[in-house]
Amino acid sequence: MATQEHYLVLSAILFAIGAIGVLVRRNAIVIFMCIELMLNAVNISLVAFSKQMDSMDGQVFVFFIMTVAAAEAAIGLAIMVSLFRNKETLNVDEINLMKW
Amino acid sequence: MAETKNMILNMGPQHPSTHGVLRLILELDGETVVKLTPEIGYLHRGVEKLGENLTYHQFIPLTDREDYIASLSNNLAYCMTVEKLLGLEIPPRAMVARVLLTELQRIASHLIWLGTFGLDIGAMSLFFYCMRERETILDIFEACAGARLTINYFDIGGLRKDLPVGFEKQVRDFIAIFPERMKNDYERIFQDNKIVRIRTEGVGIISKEDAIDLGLSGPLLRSCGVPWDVRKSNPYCGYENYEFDIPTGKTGDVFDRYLVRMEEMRQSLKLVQQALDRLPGGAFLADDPKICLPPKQKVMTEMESLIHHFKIVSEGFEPPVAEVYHSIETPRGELGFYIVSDGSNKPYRLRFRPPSFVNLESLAKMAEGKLIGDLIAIIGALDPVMGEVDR
Amino acid sequence: MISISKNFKKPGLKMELFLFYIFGGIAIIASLGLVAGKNPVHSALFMVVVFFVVAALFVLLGAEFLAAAQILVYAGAIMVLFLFVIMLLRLQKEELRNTSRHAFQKFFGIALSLVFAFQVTMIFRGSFFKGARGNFPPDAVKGFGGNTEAVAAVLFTDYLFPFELTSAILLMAMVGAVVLTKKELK
Amino acid sequence: MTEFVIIMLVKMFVIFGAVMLTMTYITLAERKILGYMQIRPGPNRVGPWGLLQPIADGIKLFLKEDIIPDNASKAVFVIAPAMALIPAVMTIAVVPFGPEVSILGRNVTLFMADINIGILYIFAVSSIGVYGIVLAGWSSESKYSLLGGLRSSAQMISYELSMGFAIVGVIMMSQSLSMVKLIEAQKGVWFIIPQFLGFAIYITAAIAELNRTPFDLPEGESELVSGYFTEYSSMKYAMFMLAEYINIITVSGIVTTLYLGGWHGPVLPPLAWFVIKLLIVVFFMIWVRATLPRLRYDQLMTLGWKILLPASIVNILLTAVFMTVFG
Amino acid sequence: MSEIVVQKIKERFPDSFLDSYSFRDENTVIIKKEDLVAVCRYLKSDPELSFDFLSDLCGVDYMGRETRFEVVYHLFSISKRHRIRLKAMVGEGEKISSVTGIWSTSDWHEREAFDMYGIIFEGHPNLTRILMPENWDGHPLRKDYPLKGR
Repeated sequence: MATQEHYLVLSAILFAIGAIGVLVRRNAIVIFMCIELMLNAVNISLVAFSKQMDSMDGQVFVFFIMTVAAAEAAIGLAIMVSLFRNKETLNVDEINLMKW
Repeated sequence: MAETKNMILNMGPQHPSTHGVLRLILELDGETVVKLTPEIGYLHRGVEKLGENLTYHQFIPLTDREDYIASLSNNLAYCMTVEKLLGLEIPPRAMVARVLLTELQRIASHLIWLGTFGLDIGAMSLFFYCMRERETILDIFEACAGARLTINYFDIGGLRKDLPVGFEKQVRDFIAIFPERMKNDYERIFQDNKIVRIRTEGVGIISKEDAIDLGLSGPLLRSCGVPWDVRKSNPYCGYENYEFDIPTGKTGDVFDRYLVRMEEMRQSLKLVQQALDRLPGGAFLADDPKICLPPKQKVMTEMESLIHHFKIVSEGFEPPVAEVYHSIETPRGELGFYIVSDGSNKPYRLRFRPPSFVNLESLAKMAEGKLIGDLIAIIGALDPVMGEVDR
Repeated sequence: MISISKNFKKPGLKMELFLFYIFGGIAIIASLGLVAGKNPVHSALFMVVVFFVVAALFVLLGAEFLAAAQILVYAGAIMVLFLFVIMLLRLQKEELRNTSRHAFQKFFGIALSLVFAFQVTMIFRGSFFKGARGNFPPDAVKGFGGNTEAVAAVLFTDYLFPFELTSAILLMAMVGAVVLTKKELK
Repeated sequence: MTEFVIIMLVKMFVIFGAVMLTMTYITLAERKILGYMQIRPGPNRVGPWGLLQPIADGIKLFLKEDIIPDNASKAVFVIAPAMALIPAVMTIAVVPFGPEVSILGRNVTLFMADINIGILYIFAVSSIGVYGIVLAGWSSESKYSLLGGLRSSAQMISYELSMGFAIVGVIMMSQSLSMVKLIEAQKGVWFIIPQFLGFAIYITAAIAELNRTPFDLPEGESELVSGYFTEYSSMKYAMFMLAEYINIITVSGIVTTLYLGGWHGPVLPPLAWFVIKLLIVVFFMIWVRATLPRLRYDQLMTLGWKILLPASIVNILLTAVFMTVFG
Repeated sequence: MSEIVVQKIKERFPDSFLDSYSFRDENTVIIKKEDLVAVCRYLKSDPELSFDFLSDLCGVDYMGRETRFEVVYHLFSISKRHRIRLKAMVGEGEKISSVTGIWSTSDWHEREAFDMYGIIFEGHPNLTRILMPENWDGHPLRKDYPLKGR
């Protein structure tokens, strides 16, 4: 039977892989994707808790996370597009000035 | 702000909607055309150079290959220029037949334009209805000259052969069915369609002054509101005693060009009707032995005609030393011929004034700043024929 | 395993554990592909696979509404946006220049994350959650007529204010995105 | 347990086989109907009245040389047609072809699965459809297909919205997301009558989702030389065609379920009614293709955002008012 | 009708007016190439003549004559409906000023005359080959260019 520990362990692993991606990758878009991955990992654990604790709050909360993640993706990509327009690159190392 | 550089798109010589081998180098910013440079010359066959090395009779078949959609108009323009050079009088039957056949050719050419214009903006079915009518016209031409596309039926001094038996009946049948076909087949499918209206109205507008300055002629110029038609301003072939009027548009956008061409088809039908009613009998070719080929049975029986026939076919004739320019109204605009003759049997210089070549020049001014969808509709409404553009 | 909670103990659900291991495996491989992928489009595709697998996990956990929403929002809209941006900017493969500082940072990043993962799993193994039980046991959910209705019941009663708040957030995001990417209309 | 699995497998083969068969003959029907609308007979050489034409097309496409442009990113280039096909086939699982009926003593439901988030599942899966086109456009490394890919992703996203809102009107009337309950709710009056505005919006948005005329901008032949699948040949090209026609069937099936009262009908057996309504909707789509020209890209966007979206919201409002007033 | 045109040109530009003749009621005026632009601007602006439409512009090669080439302008007035032919002699290698300023339709005509004859039009926005490929050597319509090509 897939107990709650299984789900939590899985979400921890996914979260860790997301964290590795954020720390290691140089391309801004891929970093952004890894953040989405971390959010998903959190979603899994939330739903697992909501099943374990017989309450719908977890699932409702995941619903809110999704809407916020969508808003964040829109803004993040908009920043990246204007960033690319200015700096012709999305390599995180080269974006180190506060003002360009 | 470093601009993401525009995309250079090559709407190459091989493209479904450039009406022939026209190449457009487009600089695109997203969907809008920033800069457009047409490139032509892919169908250049050096017709003017050939003209200088062929006798006047031998050159006639080449004129069909210029504007291959309205080949009879090309024949007419060339033959009339040579007749003007020679000062040759052509018999009334030939004159009326010429008017009748070129007007039929105008309807056929506009039908091809209408069909392909529909395809350009996506309406598939219209093409087949236009082709059905065009077939009836091509059958008439086939009865007269034996050819459907490069008809080559006019000769210096009149027609190559007399009109066939049953010609009147074929033309009368066509006149009977065409108006009804136009009203409820083309206009009901195409013109009253809301999407067609928003795809064509206000697209590719050109002002009256720009049009004249850019040398536009034909339906393009008349759609801007300039009522100039060579058949009315410098009548030839007896157009002055036919009764027809010149449709003009108001704003000069693609929809006005559509309306002008549709109205022109109706006027041409009226002309065909009048020409058919007054078609006289008599000779179909001037009988000047030096210039016009004598009839076959005379060549077989009389020695003199045999010599004339032999002389015309082998050496042709020597026109006076002079230069002459004559232009007629083809479905695409003013087609002019400028012939310089040095007295020999071959023209010294033969110059084409093709309407599509000049009209294509204005494409850049009409299409820059517009979307790709508009560009395709504008090219469609311009109706260029690449044979005529590249010569 | 320590105190297995009662509603996980349904008989004959060995199938579910088997499915869980498959989906879990795919999720981990896909996210590794995402992190290690050279070409941004390949990592985007791996990301789509992760979203699908997470949706499948939600179905296993009985949250069908969230599964459909996950596919719809994440895989259907956000990832298309990512692909759109990647295509628009015509990003090419990343040239991995391994500068010295970079290598040190890479090693350090991975080490830290692994340590973090290990600690978290240790905490979960204890599984001492004894918090107050909610009032939506599985049979109550069926009473409502399915997971979607249950989520709706809670969402539009207790969480009405945050619900309206998220619509405000979405509006702000839209306006922000448009302002950021608006080219000056010459 | 095993009997359940066997029934499921049989149902799967039957439904999948039926859809694939109708799909092939819809390609023929489209060419025949277009032909007769354009005063020409359409394919009639292969077999009597051209009935073997789809098989001939299939073999031709199968034997054609399969060209992959060399600087295309191979993996994505190969996956794209599959991604276009998967959502089309996935939605078939939920389309309710007929009610419970007893064959060989066992009562079998004439649909694969009745999940309680039916419509949401369809909506979610149809939003995946855009991947096939976007990836095809990007991976074939040619300017025309890139343009086609960009155009189609923008078009699909904007029309998904109005489609979603149009469905909301139906869900409000039927009080449930599951397709079968939805059909029961239409026992009295079909939803097309109270929800006519919603029906009009849904049909337009559905045709836009399918990339068919008058919204076939991504592969507008005259502009983009057939857009995103310019570089595709043989079987991969066939996959895109397959995806498009299966999508037509599934979308028509959904339209019959949502608006035309599924299998309700006076005298004929329910399954026959469902198929007749489905074919009527398919005929309508082919008829639209024969008459309407193509919209320009910005007109497409204005129609999607400025006309369909507000209209669908108004539709929801009206349904709400209608339901509160008439209870 | 177009005799008046020839008179008016003769009065306004006596020194640049070389010769004029008429054949089949078409009038031709030969003018010096130096003040071609002045004459054309006058023909277009004068209200009585108003030649606002340049029908055709082409080159002719009279090999053997000392000024070898000749540029022929066919002008037409849409409102007045009369025609005139202007001719200007150009020697080989000499330049003639371009009329794109007056009628923008002459842009492609002049490019074709350059492409076919090698006549150089001064002041033309981009005088490049229009019909022949860019790297083509020689000018095909010249009399000394063999019919079958080099």
